[in-house]
Amino acid sequence: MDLFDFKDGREGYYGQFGGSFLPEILTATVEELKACFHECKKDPSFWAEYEQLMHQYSGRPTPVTYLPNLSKQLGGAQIYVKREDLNHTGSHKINNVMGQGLICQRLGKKRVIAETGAGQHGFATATMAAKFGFDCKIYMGEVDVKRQRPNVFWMENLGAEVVAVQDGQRTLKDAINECMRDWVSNMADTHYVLGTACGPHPFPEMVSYFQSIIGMEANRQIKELTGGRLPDKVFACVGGGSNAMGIFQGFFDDDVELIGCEAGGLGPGLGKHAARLAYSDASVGVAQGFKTFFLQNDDGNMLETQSVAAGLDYIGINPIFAYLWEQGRVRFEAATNEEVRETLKLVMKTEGLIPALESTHAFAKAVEEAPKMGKDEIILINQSGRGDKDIFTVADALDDAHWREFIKEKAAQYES
Amino acid sequence: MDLFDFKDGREGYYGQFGGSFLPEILTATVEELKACFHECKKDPSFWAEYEQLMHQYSGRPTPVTYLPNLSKQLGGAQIYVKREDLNHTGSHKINNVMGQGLICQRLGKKRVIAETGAGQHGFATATMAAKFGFDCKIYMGEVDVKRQRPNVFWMENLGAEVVAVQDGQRTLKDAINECMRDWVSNMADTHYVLGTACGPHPFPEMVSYFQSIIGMEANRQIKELTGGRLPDKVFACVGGGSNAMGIFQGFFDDDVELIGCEAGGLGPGLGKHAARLAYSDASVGVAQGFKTFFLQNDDGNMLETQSVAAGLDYIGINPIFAYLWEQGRVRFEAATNEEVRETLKLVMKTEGLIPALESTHAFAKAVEEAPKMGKDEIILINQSGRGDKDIFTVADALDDAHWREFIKEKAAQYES
Amino acid sequence: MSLKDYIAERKAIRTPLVMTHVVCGYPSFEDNMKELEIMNAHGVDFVELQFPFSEPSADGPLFVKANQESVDSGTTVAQCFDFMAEVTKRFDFKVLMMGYYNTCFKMGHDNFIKRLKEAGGCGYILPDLPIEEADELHALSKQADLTPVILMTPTNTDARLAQLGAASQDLVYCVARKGVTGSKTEMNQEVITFLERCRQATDVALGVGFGVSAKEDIDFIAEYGDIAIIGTAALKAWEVGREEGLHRFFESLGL
Amino acid sequence: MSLKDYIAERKAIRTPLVMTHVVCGYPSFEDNMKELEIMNAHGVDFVELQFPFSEPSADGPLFVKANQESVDSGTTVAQCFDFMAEVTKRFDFKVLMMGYYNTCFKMGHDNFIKRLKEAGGCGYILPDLPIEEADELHALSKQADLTPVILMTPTNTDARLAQLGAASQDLVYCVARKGVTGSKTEMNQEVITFLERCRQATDVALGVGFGVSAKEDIDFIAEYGDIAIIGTAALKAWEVGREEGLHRFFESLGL
Ligand SMILES: Cc1ncc(COP(=O)(O)O)c(C=O)c1O
Ligand SMILES: Cc1ncc(COP(=O)(O)O)c(C=O)c1O
Repeated sequence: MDLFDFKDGREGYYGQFGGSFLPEILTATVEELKACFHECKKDPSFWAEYEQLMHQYSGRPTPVTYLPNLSKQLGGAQIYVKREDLNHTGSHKINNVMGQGLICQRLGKKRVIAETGAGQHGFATATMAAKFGFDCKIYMGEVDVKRQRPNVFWMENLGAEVVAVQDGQRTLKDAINECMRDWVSNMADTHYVLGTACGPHPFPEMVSYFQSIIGMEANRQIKELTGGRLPDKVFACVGGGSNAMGIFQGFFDDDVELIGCEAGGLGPGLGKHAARLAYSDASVGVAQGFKTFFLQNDDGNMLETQSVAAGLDYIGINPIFAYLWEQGRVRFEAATNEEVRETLKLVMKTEGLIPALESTHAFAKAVEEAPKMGKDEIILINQSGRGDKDIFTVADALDDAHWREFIKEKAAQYES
Repeated sequence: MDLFDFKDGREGYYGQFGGSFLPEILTATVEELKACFHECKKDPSFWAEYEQLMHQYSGRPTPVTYLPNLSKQLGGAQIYVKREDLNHTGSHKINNVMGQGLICQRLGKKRVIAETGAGQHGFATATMAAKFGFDCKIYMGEVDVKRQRPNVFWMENLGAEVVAVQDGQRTLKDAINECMRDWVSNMADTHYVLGTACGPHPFPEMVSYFQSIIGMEANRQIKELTGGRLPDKVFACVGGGSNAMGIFQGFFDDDVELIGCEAGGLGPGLGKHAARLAYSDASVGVAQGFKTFFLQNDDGNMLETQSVAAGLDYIGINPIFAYLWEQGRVRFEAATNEEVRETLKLVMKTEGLIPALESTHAFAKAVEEAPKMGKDEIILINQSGRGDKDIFTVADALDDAHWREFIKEKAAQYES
Repeated sequence: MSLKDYIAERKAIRTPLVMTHVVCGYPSFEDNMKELEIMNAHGVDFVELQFPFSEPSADGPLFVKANQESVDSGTTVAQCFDFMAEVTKRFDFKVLMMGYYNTCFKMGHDNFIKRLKEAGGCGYILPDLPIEEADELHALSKQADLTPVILMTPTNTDARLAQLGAASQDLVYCVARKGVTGSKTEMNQEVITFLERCRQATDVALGVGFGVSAKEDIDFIAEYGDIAIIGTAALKAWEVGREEGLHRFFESLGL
Repeated sequence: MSLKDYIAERKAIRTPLVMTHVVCGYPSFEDNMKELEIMNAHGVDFVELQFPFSEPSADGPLFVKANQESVDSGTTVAQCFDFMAEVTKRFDFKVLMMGYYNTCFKMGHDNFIKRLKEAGGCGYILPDLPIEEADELHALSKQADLTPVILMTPTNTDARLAQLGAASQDLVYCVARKGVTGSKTEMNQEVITFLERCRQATDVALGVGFGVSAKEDIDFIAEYGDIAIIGTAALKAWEVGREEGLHRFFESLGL
């Protein structure tokens, strides 16, 4: 299956989804980006350079870990985990960001901008900018700045300027809008490092391309570990959809069921979650540069979204998934906040892993389905990131009293 | 050089240092441990099992990363970094802990105990215990529990019981004492997972053995990266000395200068630092089960120590280093808190790396010496851990006003 | 009368023509009406009625705030069309729908065109709808005799401007500089060169917008373009001085 | 009179012999002296004077606190020796230095032996000094006629006990159970078996300690050992009731 072998006049489209809906002023910039990216994609030495960078800087390949304890406890399928949490900066976001860093370098640009919600993408981008010597500005909704201060702290220390966006819901989607505003002003020297497989063409393709390293490795690794077998099911969480696209690309051509796990938040109902496909609250629209399923009202204005995982808390889904879902190639499920909390506790205690809250959505659905599967069946979960960076959120999610005491004492110490 | 090829009657001694000074009640336990460890050490399949576990669970081999920007900015030696920060749980501590997990399994024991100062070793041990299905109790000085709450939070969530030790200075050394007390009561079913290359024989040897994986990898990797050359100097921070032993073992037989970097704290002077060898405030003594240089007074009572890096804040140094220092094989330097702060800022901004405060001590001395070296010379630094887990300490060390505001707001939110 | 004729007729009276902008429902439809009264009194030729959208990514801070507050206060697309109908009935100036493509997409192209026509609009400006994506909508517009206002920008190549010109009818919107709405543009040689390139690319009227806020700008556009498009500056004047402020502002422009 | 003869002589008077414990400088040297007066009045045969150490890793909570507070209040090794000299002059019971090896190591073996001798001590107990590390110190002790008290423990194999026995003279310290000082030991069949194993391994007197705190313990030791070693229980009694408390405690033991 080659998703990116576009038909004439349908470049950037996946079925009816995707495209590029941008202000005219960006046309030349996007053309230049497309040209550069496609040149790189055709050039095998580019991928080699990328792989080497990821190997030496970020520690790739990340391993696949077998979870004997969890598998045994659930009594069904054998569970394996792809460990994107072991990347430098703690998530798969670095794969995309370093790739775009190379692109930016080829474009001869000296400045990068990025949106961030949870902060992982901003953190990764700030890291990449430090490494490549780019100026860096990160847009982050004011609400997110407040709840993700640790990431802001590191971004600033890595030399990035972090702008707290005051518009709209003051979260991820508003940060994206603000990036667009910066980009239409500074495109001559600035590359916009979009953080997930969303946005206008070529971003979904480009981000998927760099994230495909996950699936390429995982396909090889799982076979090595299981004597040549492929997984029966692969689970990945889906915010914008980049980590899921990353791992799924390793298995599209195989008889492997692919399950995208969205943020079920407080359960179905407008404004209570961020599940675009698993629940039936979203509809097709065009925003933030592309066409896909959005959580929007009848007038096409976007709804509030809710999730314990900031990184999944987004109104739209990547257009490739909207298409693959329609085609029946990828199944979508949603994990609620409550399921995520319980699953996180379970995984920490049984296997010593701390998945990011985002990644825990994938674990939650795997934990639900594993017992119904045979002991000779295989599950692969993509652990897109590590949870220890989200201690404030996790401590709140788990409602930890000691933690609250600690914070109060720390605050008292700062007061004095 | 085989440090562990002991002369008759001198088992566990490195020159005049080392030995085993334990209550008689532990004799049988330690004999059993020694026997088991030496059997494992002789058995090539054990190391293979260990390597595979580290590969699949912790993502080893960790890469060596070239730092072009920092090298260029300093204008001297070419700087490379061994990336122990990319391990699962974020530091080299996991190498030791997983090895001892295998040993504990062979011993047929079902419970592990460990001391921890900074919390990294406790975090790693709790992780290992979850993975191996052991009961786990972590002893941590009450002062450290207070200042390292994030690590406590994770340990507890990984299923470990964390005990806040109320004795003495209520820091690392007191946690070690408390471990000993637990061990003399529960040795039948309990293995004491000592966290660094200190303590009674066979711990210094055993911890060094497991950490040697760092140096073995690094030797191969640096040659691959430099067309067969070895580094001129290798820098590693030294608390107890395990990460430094780990990397140095890859280069003992080569013409490579090895530099151990201790905690210079506020500079020389009793009670103001934790530099046992770089400054001249320590003397030979016997405590916590072994003979080495300790920061102690004339009566043999231990002094307070000081460092911005909790993991280096320890009274004694591993006996192997005391010996190698006397032999002139390893040079010791101390980095002050102030130097560490400046170096951390530099490294974050130029290369996008966030070394742990401990590891930053090694960076600090490398940054000091690199400009005096030739452009064709090579420095290798061991980045023993990542700093993002220490955000509270780093934010305080860097005196970040936004951070303080954030904590105050968070506390206010908890109050209401 | 066709829009082309309307432009020709008005040009005979005064040059440049003037297009102003109102964000529907901000601060309220009543205030919008008061603004329009004043604009009408000062003889504007076109008014854009912006349908507020939750993601106004091509707008600057003031319009962002206006969009947002209007959405938050519950403004609906239906209300905007109703308002447009009232406006077109009451005033002589021409009214354009301005907004983001999702508003149109969500209701369906057919429906959009139908309701715009019913409300008396003469066309629309959708800054995030590139011509590549606009075939169907443009075809429907032609049938309904509505004008899609296409944007030309300084970063476009001559080839691209020619493409844009070919797709245009009646007028184009020349974006005087990079960036979003709201900040001042210096009307310099660069802008002249850009407008000359636009003129090469099309015969239709050149609307010039983004940062038009002073008498000099109007004079400049009189020389190099056809329609001065006044956006943020008018809203700013209203924010500061309401009716009186807006009135003074137009006076200061010599209108 | 040799220590061996002393033990024999006292055994003729009362069995078991009794050894008690004081942490030097805790709560103060004056209080130590008051404790010793009472112990003397109750006819104890041996007293351990513990030299406080900053890392008392074989001690339980109460002694840990005592060590720590004494160190913190500035107690020095010199003061401890001075105190020992005073004590040995004043009382008839035998005095042993008890402490951790670093205290001895830091001052040097020679110096340690010399000062211990000068202070009138008859030996020492260093629970963290295994016999493998003790050759030199033991040799010096022999020359000075000082007794190193070696510990035997329930986890030792018979072979190891034999080794420990061979290295012992005059008396050994049999640790009645695993763990640290301070908690109660149940004097049961297990302890009997252990003490029988100790008896097999050596001819010297068996001191039995760790958790000795009641009349039954004393009676038990009278049957299976030679010297009852009372540690924490006495300090606990002192903490609760000072002179009166300690006095009552010894009475309760039947001493
Ligand atoms: C750890 C982690 N996983 C997953 C996501 C979701 O993004 P995506 O769906 O693009 O993988 C995020 C986004 O921030 C993340 O930080
Ligand atoms: C990251 C890190 N580096 C270094 C150390 C020091 O220990 P060692 O000297 O045994 O490597 C610690 C101890 O906690 C640590 O956490």
